[in-house]
Amino acid sequence: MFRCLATGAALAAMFALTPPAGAEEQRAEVIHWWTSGGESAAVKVFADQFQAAGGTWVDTAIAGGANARTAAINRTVGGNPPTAMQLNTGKQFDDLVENDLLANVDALAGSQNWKAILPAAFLQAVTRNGHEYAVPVNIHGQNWLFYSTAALAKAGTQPPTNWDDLFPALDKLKAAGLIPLAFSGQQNWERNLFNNVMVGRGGHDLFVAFWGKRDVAMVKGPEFRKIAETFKRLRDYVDPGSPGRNWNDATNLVIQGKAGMQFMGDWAKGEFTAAGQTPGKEYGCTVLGDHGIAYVMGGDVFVFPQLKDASQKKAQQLLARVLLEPDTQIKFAQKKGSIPVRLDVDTSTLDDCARKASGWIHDVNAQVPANEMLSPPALTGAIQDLISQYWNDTTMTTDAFINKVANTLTQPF
Amino acid sequence: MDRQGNVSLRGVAVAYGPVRVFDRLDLEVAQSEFLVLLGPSGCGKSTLLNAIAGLTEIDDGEIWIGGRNVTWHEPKDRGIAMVFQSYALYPRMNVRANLSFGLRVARTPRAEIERRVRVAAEMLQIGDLLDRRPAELSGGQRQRVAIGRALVRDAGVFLFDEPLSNLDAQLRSELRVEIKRLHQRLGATMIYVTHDQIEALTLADRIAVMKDRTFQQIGTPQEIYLRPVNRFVATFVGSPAMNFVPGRIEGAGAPVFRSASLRLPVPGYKFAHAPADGAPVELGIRPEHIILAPDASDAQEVSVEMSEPMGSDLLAWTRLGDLPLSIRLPAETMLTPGDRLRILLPENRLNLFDATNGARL
Amino acid sequence: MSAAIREPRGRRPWKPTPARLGLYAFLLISALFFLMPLYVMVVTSLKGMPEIRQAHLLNLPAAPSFAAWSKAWFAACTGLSCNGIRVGFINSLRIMVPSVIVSILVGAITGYALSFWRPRGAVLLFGVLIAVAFIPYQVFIYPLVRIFSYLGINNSVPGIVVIHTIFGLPTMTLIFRNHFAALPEELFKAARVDGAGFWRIFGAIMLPMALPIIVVAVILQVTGIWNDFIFGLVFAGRENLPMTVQLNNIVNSTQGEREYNVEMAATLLTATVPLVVYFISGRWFVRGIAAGAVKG
Amino acid sequence: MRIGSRLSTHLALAPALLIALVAYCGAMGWTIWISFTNSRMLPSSVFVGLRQYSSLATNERWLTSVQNIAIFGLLFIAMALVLGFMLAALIDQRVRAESLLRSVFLYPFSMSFIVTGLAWRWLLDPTLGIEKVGHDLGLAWFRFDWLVRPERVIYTLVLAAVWHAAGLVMAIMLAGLRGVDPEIWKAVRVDGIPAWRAYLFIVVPLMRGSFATAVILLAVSVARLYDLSVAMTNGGPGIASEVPAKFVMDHLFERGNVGLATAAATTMLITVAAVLAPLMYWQYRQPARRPL
Repeated sequence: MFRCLATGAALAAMFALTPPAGAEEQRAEVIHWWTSGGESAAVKVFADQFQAAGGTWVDTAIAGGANARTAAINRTVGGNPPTAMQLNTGKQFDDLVENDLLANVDALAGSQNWKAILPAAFLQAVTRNGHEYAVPVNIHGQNWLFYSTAALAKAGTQPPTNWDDLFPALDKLKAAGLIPLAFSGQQNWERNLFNNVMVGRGGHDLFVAFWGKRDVAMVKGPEFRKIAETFKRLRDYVDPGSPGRNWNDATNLVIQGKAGMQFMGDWAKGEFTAAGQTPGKEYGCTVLGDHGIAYVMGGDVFVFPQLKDASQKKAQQLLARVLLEPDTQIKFAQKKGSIPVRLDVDTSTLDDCARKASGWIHDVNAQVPANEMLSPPALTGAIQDLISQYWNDTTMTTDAFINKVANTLTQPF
Repeated sequence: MDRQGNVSLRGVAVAYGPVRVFDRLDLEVAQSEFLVLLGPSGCGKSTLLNAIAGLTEIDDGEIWIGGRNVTWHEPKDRGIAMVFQSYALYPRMNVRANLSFGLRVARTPRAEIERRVRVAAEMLQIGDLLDRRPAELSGGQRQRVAIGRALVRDAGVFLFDEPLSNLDAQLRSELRVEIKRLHQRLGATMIYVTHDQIEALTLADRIAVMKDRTFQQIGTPQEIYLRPVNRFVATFVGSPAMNFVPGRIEGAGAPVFRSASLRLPVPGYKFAHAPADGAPVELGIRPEHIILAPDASDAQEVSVEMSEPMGSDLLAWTRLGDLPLSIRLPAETMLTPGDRLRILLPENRLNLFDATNGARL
Repeated sequence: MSAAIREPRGRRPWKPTPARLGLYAFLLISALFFLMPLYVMVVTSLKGMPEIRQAHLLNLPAAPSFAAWSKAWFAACTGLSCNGIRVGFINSLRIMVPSVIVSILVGAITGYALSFWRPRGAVLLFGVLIAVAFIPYQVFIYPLVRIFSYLGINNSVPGIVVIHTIFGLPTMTLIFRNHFAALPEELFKAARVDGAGFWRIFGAIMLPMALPIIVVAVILQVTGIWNDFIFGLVFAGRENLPMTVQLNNIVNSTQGEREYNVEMAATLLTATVPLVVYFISGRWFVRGIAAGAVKG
Repeated sequence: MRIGSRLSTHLALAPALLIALVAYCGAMGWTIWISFTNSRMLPSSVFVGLRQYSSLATNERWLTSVQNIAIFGLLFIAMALVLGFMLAALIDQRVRAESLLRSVFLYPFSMSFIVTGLAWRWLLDPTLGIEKVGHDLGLAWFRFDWLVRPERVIYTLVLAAVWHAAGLVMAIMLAGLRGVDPEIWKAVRVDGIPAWRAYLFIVVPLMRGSFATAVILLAVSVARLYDLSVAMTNGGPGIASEVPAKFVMDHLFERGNVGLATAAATTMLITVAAVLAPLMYWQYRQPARRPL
C-alpha cells in the first residue's frame, strides 16, 4: 500500500550514509529490508556475529524489498555504495555484474568449498561467468500451503496432498460457511499463487521452461492451459474482500479459523508464531505436487560493491565469511523462519515445516529455483500484469491469457 | 393588469442586527409622481429604496404599492422595476437576452416578449444594439439597456438607484432628459435615488431630502430650493452653496438681523415661529438672490476677491466684513479684485435658521 | 372584517421553505461525507485492536484510550529502533520553515518580474513553468539525484530546500503572477515615476499588497511540504528525515501484526500541522484567493 | 527601461531560469534521450530508436492506464467542479455556521493523497467499511463493493479524489461568488429569476476566471495522479486502476525497465505539451497582462 513511499525510501538510501573514510575498524554499512519484528531479530544475528568477529555493523534498514533494492543499486551506480547489500537470490544483480560494479567472492567460495555445501541451484544463482558474486544466506520456500486444523475439522476434510484433492476440500470448507482460501489480492501474490499452481501441476521442468527458457511452445500446450484453468478456478474460493488485502491479513484469517487455507511462503510462519500457534497443532503446512514434491526455493543474498578503501574491502571479506558460518546460519534461520542455505548444518532445532524443507533441499529432484532466479524483474513484471489481469478480469478468456503470455515471452527484456 | 403605482410606506423600520437603520418612516408617493430621494452617501436613501423593492427586509411597518400591501411580497411580485448604478446587466447575454430574460422566466408569450422588447428598444433608441453584449457597449448605452430591462417589465413603479452616477457629465445630462421624457410618456410612478442635487431639482415632482436616516424635508423642488426647512437642506441643495451670515435677531415687533458687519431689518420675514429677542441665528441667502444696487442707500458694501466666469453667468467671491459672500452676476460683468460692490439682500429671499439646531425660523 | 386576519406588517414571518430545508439537508449530508474519513480515523485510533477486529468502523470506541496515540508518538517501532514518530517532528519543522520561506520568495519575485517587467522570453519561461506543473515529479527524481550528487548538495537541509523551491516554483509563480497582473498598472507606473527601482517597488509596494496571496501561498506550501515524503527522503539525508518517513515506517511494516489504531494515531499526528493550519486559516484562504488569484 | 532595472529583472529571474534550464529542461532532456535506449535497470547508451515506444503502444497496462486517466480526469474534474460550485453557492446563501462548514469542506485538501487513499480504502473495503456497516444494520442486500470490482474501481478513485479536492474548488468558487456585483443579485430578484437559473445562466458565465483556475489546479492533480492509486488500490484489482504516473514509477524503479519508463514519461510529456501549447498561445494572443 505504501509502496510509493517506500520507493522514496529506497531512493533516500542512495546517499543516506557515507562511511567515514579512513576508519581503522572494519565498518560495514549494510542495506537490507528486514524491518519487521521477526526480521529484525534475525538480522540482529548477523550483526552480533559480525561484531563478535571484530567488525562494526552499520544498519540501514529500508522497509519494502523493491525499495531497498532500488536504493542500494542506485547508490552503487551513483558512486556511493554501501559495504554490502541484500538482494533476492536471482537475477537482480545481473546489471551490476555486467557494469563491473560488484566485487567477486571467489576466494571465499573456494575456502568454504561452496560446491559441497550449497544446493546446486543456489551456487548457480550466485555465479556469473565462472565467478561467484554473492553470498546466499538462507532459503525461503515459496509454495507452502498453510491450513487451519480447526477449520478443516469443522468442514470435515483432510489436508490435501495434491491439486486434485484440493478442490473437494475447498468445496467442503465453502459448504461449512468458511472462506475456503485466504487470499491477498495484490499483484505479486497473484503471481505467487499462479507460480504455486504452475509448479504444483507442472513440476520443475515446466516451471523452469516458463520463467527460465521462455518456452512459447510449452505455453501453447495443454499442460499450461490446465494450469491457467486451475488458477482461475481458485478464484471461486476467495472472499470478496480479498482484492488489495495484505498477505498477513489473509494469514490472520487462517489463524482465526475464519478461512481454511492459504498459499504463501514460509515467512507466514512468523504470523502463526506471533499468534502463539505451532505447526502440526493449530495449523499445518504442506506442499502440493502432482508430480511429487516440487519445492520452490528462493532466498536472500548479500552482494559486495567494488570499493577502493582497503579497510572496507577487509570488512566485506569478514562479513561475507561470517554470514555463511554454520552457527550464524542456524541461528538466523530460527529467527527468520527460513532454512539454512548450507546443507551441512544440523536442522533438528528448527520447526516442523522447516525440517520437512531441509529434507527436500537435499533432494535435487524436489528443488525448483524461484521465479526471481530465473527471470529479470522486467519480464516478471510484465507477466505479473497479465496474471493479475487474468485473475481479476472475469471477461478475459484463458485463450486470450495464453496468447498474451506467449506474446510477452517473445519480447526482449 | 392595471399599472397602479402609488407607493406608501407606513411606519417602516429597518435594522441590521441591533443597529436601527430606520425608525418608523412614513412616505406617500402618488400615482405617476416622480419622487427623488436626495441625500449624501450613507444617509440611508438606497436602503429605503431597497426596502421598497423588497431587497431589504423590513423590521416593522407596512409597504403598500398600487393599493396592495406588499410588505411580505417577493420583489418580483411587487409590480416594480429597478435600475441600478452599476447597470447590473447580465454580462454574458446580449442586449436582447438581457431585456427578455425576466419575461422568459415568467413564461410570457413569445410574441408579447418581442413586442415589449421592440417598444423598449425604440423608446431608448437601442434597436441597433440588440445583438451586442454588455462588454461591447459604452457606459451610456449600458444604462439605456438597463433602463430598457426595467421598461419591459411593464411595472407601475420604477425604482432608480443612482442610475447616472457612473457616467460622465455630458452623458448624465443627456440621460437625465431621457428619463424625464420617459416619465412623461409612461406616466408611471418613479422613485429615484441620487446624491446629485441637480438631478433631483431637474427631475423631481417632489424631493425627499434625507440625512442620518431621516427625512429632512419633503417637498417640490421650489419649496426645497427656496424654503429649505433647515440649514442642512439649504446647504445640500443649490450650487454654488447658499451664503451664511451668523448673527442675532433683535427687536420683537420689528425684527432686525444684526451681525458684526451687517444690520438688516427683516420686518416682512414670515417666521415659522418667532425667536426670542437676541437669539443667535444664521442668515442664509443664495448667491443668485443678491442684487447689485450701486445707488441704493441701504445697500451693503462688499469687496471683490476673485471672480469665476461660468459661461452663462459669473460668480463673484467677495467679502462682507470678514465673511465670505458669493454673488452670481451676469456673465458680461467686468470685475477686478479689489473692486467694491454695493449689494442688496432682498428680504423675500432671505432664510433665517436657528443657530443652535439649524431649523428654519 | 375579522380582526384575526393580520395585515402583513414588519418582518416577514420565517417559514421553512422546501428550498431552504433542502439546502440545509444537502449541506448536512455533504458535511457528513467530508467528515466520515476523519471520524473513522479518530475513532479507530481510540480503540483497542480486539475491538477493531470485532466491531465495525463507525462504532464509537467502547473504552476510548489514548494508548495508541502515545505509542505512535513515543514508542512505535521500525526495525530495531522504537522511538515513535516524534523523532521526525523537529526535522519536519527544520525542513518546512526555510523551504516555505525560500520557495515563496522565489515564486513571488519570479511572478513579479514576469508580470510587471516582462523581459524577453518571459512567455517562454512561464510556459515551461506551467508545463512542468502538469508532469508527475517522480519523473524528475532520477536525474535530479544525479545532478544533486554531482553538485554535492544532497543529504542536507539546503538540498531539500532547493528541491522544494524547484517543485514549488510553478504554482507559486502562477499565483503571484496572476495576483500582480490583476493590480492596476498605474500603481507600478506611479512608483517608476517616483524613481523607485525594481527591488524597491517589489519590497515597498508589491509585497505588502500581496499579503492575502502570501497567506494562500503559505497555506499551500506548508501542507505540500509537510506532507511531502519522497523529496525529504531522497534529498534531506539520513540525519534530517521528516516525520512522514517515520509514518511510513510504521504503516508500511507488512509483517507481524498490524496495529491499525497506532497507524491511525500516527497518521493523525502527522496530519496535525496542516489540519490546524487549515482550520485556523480557512477564512483567510478564501479571502486570499478572492484577492486576485482567480480573477479572469 | 533603465539599465539597472533590466539587470535587476534578469537577476530576479535567474533562480527561476536556472531551475527551468537545469532541473526541468535537463531532466526532461535526459528522460527523452534515455527513452531511445535499451536501458533496463540502469541507464545505458545503446540506441534502439523507437523500440520502447512500439512496445509501449502494445503494452496493455499502459493502454489501461491511459484509458483510466481519461475516465478519471473527466469525471473528477466535472464532479469536483459541480460539487465545489454547489457547496460554494449554498454556503453563500447566508447559512448558519458558514465558517465551520467551510473548514469542514476544506480540510481534506490538507491531507496527503496517501492518507486520503488509506482512509477511503478502509471505508470502501466491503469486508470492513460501509458495506459491512450496512450488513450489520441488517441490510443484507446492501452492496458497495466497487473497490474490488475491476470495472468499477476507477470510480472509487474519483470519489476519493473529489473528496480531497472539492473543498478547494469551493474556496475558489466562493471567492469568485463574493466578487459578483451585488446589484446583479438585486436585478435577478427584481426580475424574478429563480436561483438555479440565475446561477446557471448569469453567475457561472461571470466566473470564468474561477473556473479556469479550478480546472488548471484539478488538471495538475490528474496528470500527477499516483499516490492515491497506490495507497487506495495499488493499481488493482488486477490492473484495473493503474495510471500513467504509476506505470512510470513502477518501471523506473521496481521493474528495472528504465527505457520503457522513460518512453512512457516522454509520451506524457508530449501529451501535456500538445494540450498546453495551444492554450498558452491563445492566452498570450489576448491583450497583454491578462492573468491566466
